[in-house]
Amino acid sequence: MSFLAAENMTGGYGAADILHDCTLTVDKGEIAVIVGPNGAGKSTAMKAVFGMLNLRKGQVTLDGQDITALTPQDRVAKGMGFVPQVNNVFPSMSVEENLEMGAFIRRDDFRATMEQVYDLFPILKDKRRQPAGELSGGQRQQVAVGRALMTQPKLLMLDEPTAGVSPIVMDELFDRIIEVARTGISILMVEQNARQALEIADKGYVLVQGANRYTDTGEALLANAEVRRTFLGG
Amino acid sequence: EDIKLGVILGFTGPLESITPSMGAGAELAMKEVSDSGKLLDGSTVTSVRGDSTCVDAAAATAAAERLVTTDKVNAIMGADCSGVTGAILANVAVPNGIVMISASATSPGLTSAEDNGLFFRTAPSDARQGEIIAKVLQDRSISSVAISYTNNDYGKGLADSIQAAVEAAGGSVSISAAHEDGKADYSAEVGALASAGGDALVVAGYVDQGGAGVIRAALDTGAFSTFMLPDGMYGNVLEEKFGSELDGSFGTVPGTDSAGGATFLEMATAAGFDGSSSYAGESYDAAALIMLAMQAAGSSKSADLAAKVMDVANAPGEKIYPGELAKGLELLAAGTDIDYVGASAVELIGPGEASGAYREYEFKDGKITTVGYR
Amino acid sequence: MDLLNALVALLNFVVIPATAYGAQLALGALGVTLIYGILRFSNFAHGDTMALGTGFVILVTWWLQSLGVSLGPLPTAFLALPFGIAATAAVVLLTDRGVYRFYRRQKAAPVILVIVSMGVMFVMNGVTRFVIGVEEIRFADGARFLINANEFKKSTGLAEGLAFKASQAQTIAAAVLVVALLFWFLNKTRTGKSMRAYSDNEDLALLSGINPERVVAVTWIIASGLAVIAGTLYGLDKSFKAFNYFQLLLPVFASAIVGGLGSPLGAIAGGFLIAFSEVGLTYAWKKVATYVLPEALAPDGLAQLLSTDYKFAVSFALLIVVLLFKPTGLFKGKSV
Amino acid sequence: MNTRNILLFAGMAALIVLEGSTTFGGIFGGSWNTALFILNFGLLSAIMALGVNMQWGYAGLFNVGVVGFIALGGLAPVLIATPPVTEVWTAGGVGRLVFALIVGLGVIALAIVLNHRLKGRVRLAALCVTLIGGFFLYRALFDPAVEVIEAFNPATNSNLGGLGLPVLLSWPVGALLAAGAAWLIGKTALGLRSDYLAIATLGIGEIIVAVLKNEDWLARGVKNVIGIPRPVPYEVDLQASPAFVDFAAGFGAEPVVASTVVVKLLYAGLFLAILLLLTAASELALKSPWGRMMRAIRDNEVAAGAMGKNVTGRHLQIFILGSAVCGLAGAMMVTMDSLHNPGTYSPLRFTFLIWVMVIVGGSGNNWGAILGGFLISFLWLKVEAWGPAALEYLTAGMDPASPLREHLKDSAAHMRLIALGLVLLLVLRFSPRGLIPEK
Amino acid sequence: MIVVEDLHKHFGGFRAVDGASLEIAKGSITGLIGPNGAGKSTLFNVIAGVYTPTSGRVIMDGEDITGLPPHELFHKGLLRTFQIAHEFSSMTVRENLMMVPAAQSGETLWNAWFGRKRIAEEERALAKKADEVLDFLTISHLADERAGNLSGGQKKLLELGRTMMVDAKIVFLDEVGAGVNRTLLNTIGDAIVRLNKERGYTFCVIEHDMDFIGRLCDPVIVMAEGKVLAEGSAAHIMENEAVIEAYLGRGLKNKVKAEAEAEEARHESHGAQPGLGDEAGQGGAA
Ligand SMILES: Nc1ncnc2c1ncn2[C@@H]1O[C@H](COP(=O)(O)OP(=O)(O)OP(=O)(O)O)[C@@H](O)[C@H]1O
Ligand SMILES: Nc1ncnc2c1ncn2[C@@H]1O[C@H](COP(=O)(O)OP(=O)(O)OP(=O)(O)O)[C@@H](O)[C@H]1O
Ligand SMILES: [Mg+2]
Ligand SMILES: [Mg+2]
Repeated sequence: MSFLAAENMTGGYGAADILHDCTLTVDKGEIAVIVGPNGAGKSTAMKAVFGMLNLRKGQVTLDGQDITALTPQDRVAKGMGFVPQVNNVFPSMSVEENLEMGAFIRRDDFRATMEQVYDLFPILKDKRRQPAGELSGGQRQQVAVGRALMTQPKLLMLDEPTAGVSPIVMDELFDRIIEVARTGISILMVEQNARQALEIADKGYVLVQGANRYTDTGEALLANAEVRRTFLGG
Repeated sequence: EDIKLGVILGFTGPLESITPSMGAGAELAMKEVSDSGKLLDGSTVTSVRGDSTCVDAAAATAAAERLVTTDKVNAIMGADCSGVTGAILANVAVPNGIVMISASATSPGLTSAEDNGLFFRTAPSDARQGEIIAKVLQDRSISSVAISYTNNDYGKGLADSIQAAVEAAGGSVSISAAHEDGKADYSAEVGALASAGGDALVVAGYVDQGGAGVIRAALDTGAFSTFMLPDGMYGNVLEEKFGSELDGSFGTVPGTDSAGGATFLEMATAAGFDGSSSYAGESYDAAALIMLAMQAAGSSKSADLAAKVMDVANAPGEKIYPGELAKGLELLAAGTDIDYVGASAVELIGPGEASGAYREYEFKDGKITTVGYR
Repeated sequence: MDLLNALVALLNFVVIPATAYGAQLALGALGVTLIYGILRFSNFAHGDTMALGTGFVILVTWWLQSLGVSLGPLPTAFLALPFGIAATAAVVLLTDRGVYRFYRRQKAAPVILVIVSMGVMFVMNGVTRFVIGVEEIRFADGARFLINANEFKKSTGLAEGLAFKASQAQTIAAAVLVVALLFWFLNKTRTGKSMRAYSDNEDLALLSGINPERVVAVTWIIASGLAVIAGTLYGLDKSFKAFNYFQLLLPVFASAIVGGLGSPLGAIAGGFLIAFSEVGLTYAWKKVATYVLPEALAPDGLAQLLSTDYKFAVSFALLIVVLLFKPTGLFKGKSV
Repeated sequence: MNTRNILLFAGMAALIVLEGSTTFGGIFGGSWNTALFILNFGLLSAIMALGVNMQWGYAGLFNVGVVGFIALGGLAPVLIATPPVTEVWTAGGVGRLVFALIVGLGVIALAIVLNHRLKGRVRLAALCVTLIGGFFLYRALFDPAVEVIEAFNPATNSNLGGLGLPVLLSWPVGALLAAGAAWLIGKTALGLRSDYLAIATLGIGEIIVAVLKNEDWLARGVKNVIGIPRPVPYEVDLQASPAFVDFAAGFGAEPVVASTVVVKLLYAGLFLAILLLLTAASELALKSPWGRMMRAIRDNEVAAGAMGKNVTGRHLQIFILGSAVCGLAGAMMVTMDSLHNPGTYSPLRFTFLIWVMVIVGGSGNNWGAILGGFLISFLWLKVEAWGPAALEYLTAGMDPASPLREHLKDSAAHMRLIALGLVLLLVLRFSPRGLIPEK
Repeated sequence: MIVVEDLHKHFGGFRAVDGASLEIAKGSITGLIGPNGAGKSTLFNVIAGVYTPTSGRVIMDGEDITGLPPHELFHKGLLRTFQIAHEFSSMTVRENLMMVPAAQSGETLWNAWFGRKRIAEEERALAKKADEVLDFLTISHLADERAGNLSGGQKKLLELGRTMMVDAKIVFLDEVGAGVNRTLLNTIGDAIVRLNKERGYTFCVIEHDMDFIGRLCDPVIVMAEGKVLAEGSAAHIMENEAVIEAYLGRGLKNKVKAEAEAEEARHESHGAQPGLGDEAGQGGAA
């Protein structure tokens, strides 16, 4: 049994289904990457896993426990962390407060984690007292990821964490994701910088029109010419 | 026959705290008449209330429209504020030929309103009171006053006429400034009034509205210690609210030395409302006049009774006091003329408004005591 | 030249009343600004919440007085405050359950909530009048003055009196204390921060494990507390009359907005700005000028910039001017 | 319009017809007079709601100074239709007043010119001198002129009087007055957003009403102007006319009832014609690229600006149009009441109630605003009777002498607001985006 | 075409743009890169009239356009997209496009009332054009969807689509690529080149995807800390040490050692796993 298993998810926002029998699984300490064209339903799938979407069919289990009926904040309590694609910071709160909010459910001392985040994204330390809404696009993205890291989740879900960040930060970020995974945390992320992401991925999903098209190791997907051409930009 | 009388007052809105007593006053008269069984061969009178809101002409007109066309009231006691009274008069009463007697609309403008002989009021026009007040001030050798008035047609009209009369009598008005009713704070007004100065402050407002607020703030800051209180400021609540702080202040209120006022107070207390509240007595009188005029006309129709209102209200005839409505009805039935005095010494002049006999009172040891009549 | 008398006159008629009035407005504005800051709508029912809460306080005060309880120089109403706050909070939380929560779930536009709060306002307005009536009620007891105008005159020998009411002092103290507490709460405590987070981005707050219902409940409870404190102090200083509390709504909103919606400090600044402009700009300087200027120069007129008829107009005009230079208020408020 | 909406309007019409034809246990009035009064009031409200909907629904402008524009419009019938007060003209009051106003405008114009021409400290100094000096100059000219005018017959006049022109002319004039004010205000305040614009407009509304209340020379201030001429015949004249009495008899109607109904019908016809015209114009505009542009601006001003739309200009345009419609309605209302009563202009009644109409009806949708106007008017006028009746019903089971029952009955009038609030909450509960939402 | 002279934009004490001077040549596709927070978007916003500069000038075709409001710049042929998508969320996707062209006769009230026929014709033409653009962006099935319901990437496409509705002189693209599928981004790149070649549009492109920059842009301007750090051809820039240091980085290579160590640990816990070996090194800035 995988650590996270979201099986046969079917559902959408209104009348029409966006997801069709979509299945995603992640093992402990594993990095899984979802790629696919725009509007394929990647973000929708993430939201479904996190309980922000009404599923008509399918179930989600975490660590063997069925969490299909739980609310998002209960899932947070179960150790899931999520960085949405858009609107992923608290704009009028300072960077530091944003990070603190990431640690909201933690009762222990989180200062060490915060230092780690600052090490990872040094620019945030400079901008500690600035409202996140005044940051540049890439800086916000760093705050968003930092906030999720503060939770110290068992499963970290990232929706396009590298959109708009500079290459050097992207590399740092991927490096850190590898490290995080190595501590036993499972990672599920959506990426459009797909080649770089698949390189570090243990498992890759190609989603098209809400359904699984290809599922394989990251390496294998990268090696698949058809996948490269149609989904990874050659 | 079951006769219906409309009672249109601002039960919600800025005057909501005095209208319950006004309504109760009018209904007291109706109950008295019904119980007597003497009106038009044992007719009973019931009241149908309507809410004028005091400020919203449309809502008031709608309420009056309902009373007249749905409930088919024979006449209306009301309305309270001059603005909505004018609206109801023009849009409902006159078109439908319904008699309307207001107990509290004192605006001089209504004197000349187009009314087809249907509109009366038991409250005097403010023009008259201005002259009385100027005399009172003169007799007390107060030559300079400041005026604070409530910013509506009553307050403004009264302030204008007081100012004119005071100046004509050789006195001076240091400032005449408005206050809005129901506002949070009157420090600005009191600051300006204090700065302008004067031997006394005339507060042409309402006792349970901004008027009291102005007095409170003026007393607290020591800006004025003597107040002149026109009719809108009269009420037993003054004693409660200010007690001996007002000692030396004085005021005028419609009334005569007849026993009517006192009798009415007792009746009101027995009926469980405050008869000294502004215009409660006038309301009783307004309702009583309508019913007496019906008896005199031998008909409950507005068209018939309109012509009789002045007759029953004025001399000659036997004087009728509150609580004596049965007697009045009997006399009228017997064809004897009456002169209704009522709670507020009703005497209608000109186009049907109270002539304005006033009682002058003064605060002594925190109590209202009558000084004399004018 | 009589500077001392001029100064006392100015203090007595401008500075002290305006400060007290400003504090009253600020206390009301704090509640409005809190609801706006966290729940993101202008709550029209706030004035009537103040009235209802004060109504409860009055009932308890009467009961306490009938038991012979008193606080000495302080008004008995202070003892009744906790009861009033509890009762009001209960009513408000029930209202949230029955009314607002539905629209929150719907993610309705703020303006819908504004209109809904008007519906609540009408209902609460009526309920208050059922509970306590429309009459004016005075429930202040304890010492009335810290400095009494006449005694001041006697003891100092000045021509001008100076009055400082106990209720004014209490209001000013309460306003300062409450704003400090609120500022501290919102910026330093975990719950306070979670409330701000919720107001910033509801979905993300959810993702951080913040329980939105708890945030909302805490907000309403604090707002009820603020409303009852503001209403009671206002009632102690003036008197209780349900209709006036509704009328208080406009200047309270003006204070909250000109200060910057969502900012507690802004509410205080806004309250004082409105109060001082109302009282100060329409003040007739005649008296002060007579004391200060030599006799020959003393004004015959009132030396008044504008008549008090225009006091609201003046304060609103000033407010507009401030907004033209600071479009989201003095303290950079939110806007939805 | 789809079936649902047609049904909603049919329902509304049915309510009014029921009001006219049956009492149905006291729920309705059973009087055509009240029904028609409600209809007329609804028509007026619908026009006001249309105006507010233009500003909010089309462009997202949070104008809560509606009462000010309605009040300004209401000034027009007084200035246009009441008989002139020749005495103050001959006494020179009007001439001096006009001169003072021209001087006042001149000062402002000079200030604007200086503001453009000069720079830095000099500008500040020059502006201060001009404005302060100008203010005193203006007051020096203005105050005595006003004194002359207000001195004349304070009990019935003390104002400029009107021009004695037909009252219908005052309706477009009312719209123009409001539009002019809106232009001035829009030029300065439209840079503000959401609630900040709201409080600014609220303040401006209050200022306008304050001026109307306190400037007696203009329209007698709080002393009210009564007996404003009507565009329709007087009921008493109809009742006195044999032709009309015969005409009424033809329907088997009493002359009194017939005359009141006919007069109301005439008003209804006038109002309906104007409402239809405005609705047609609004619908055409909203369904055109102009409407699309307005929606784009409402959705995202920054992006609309980047796409070449002049956001400020369009905001000003719609602000003026919406305000003009409100002004028009204000003039119509004063004409129908034949009473100018500035004390009645409370923001609750003429700003927030109109907003309630727009939101309950469905903002952004003209039909919604109109339906909301009718429904809320109906309720506003009807709950006055329903509230106490409901209370009577509720307490029917109680011991008649119980003090609680007495207390409740004494408070019956306050059921009015409770009932209104409850109905409002119910409607919004079942259609949270309004009865006829924007698509 | 566009000359920026010593431009400053300060927020409070913070200098987001701190004396940048640069030039965008007519007919070029100029790339603008730099670390997060370098001031690129701020520079765009100043040029496009959203912010007024603290000091400095912006000149377009010899004319000083500093501080002109955005809508006037649009009429001068200057278009831009937003980094964070600014769609008209309650309007349909097609309407989002149709509202763009200037001087639509239906945008005056007079015509809206009295020129229905002319409007109808114009609208048909506009709708056709919009559908072509949607087709190109592969989102024609969404034409009648509310724009607020689009996915993150689709919104970025819509941003781009708006600039394709009119004939622009110069188009500023702020990270069109972020969140857009790479295959589609290639197509978009082709389109940019085509618009540049065939219609003579000038482009200024902010992008963090160096493949994209390398393929399209010449010259490339690098900003850092509000100033221009370097300028030159893409190939040239990518070898610039300062640029590599501040912006490009050296990929994951320097973590390879750590990776190797990790390999063993992983073998123990998971059994055989695909290694991240050397291949990972090719990522990043490649
Ligand atoms: N409104 C603002 N107030 C204060 N600081 C701001 C504001 N807007 C931007 N900044 C700061 O200015 C700097 C430049 O921001 P800008 O958005 O121009 O960066 P950028 O180069 O576009 O970065 P990215 O690649 O991440 O989008 C950032 O450090 C940001 O924090
Ligand atoms: N709130 C919503 N309501 C209705 N439809 C939506 C909503 N959000 C997304 N959609 C639709 O669902 C489909 C999938 O959207 P989703 O955001 O999951 O795509 P995605 O794979 O994440 O794309 P991208 O890479 O562009 O972010 C899209 O066609 C979009 O139009
Ligand atoms: Mg997505
Ligand atoms: Mg940027």
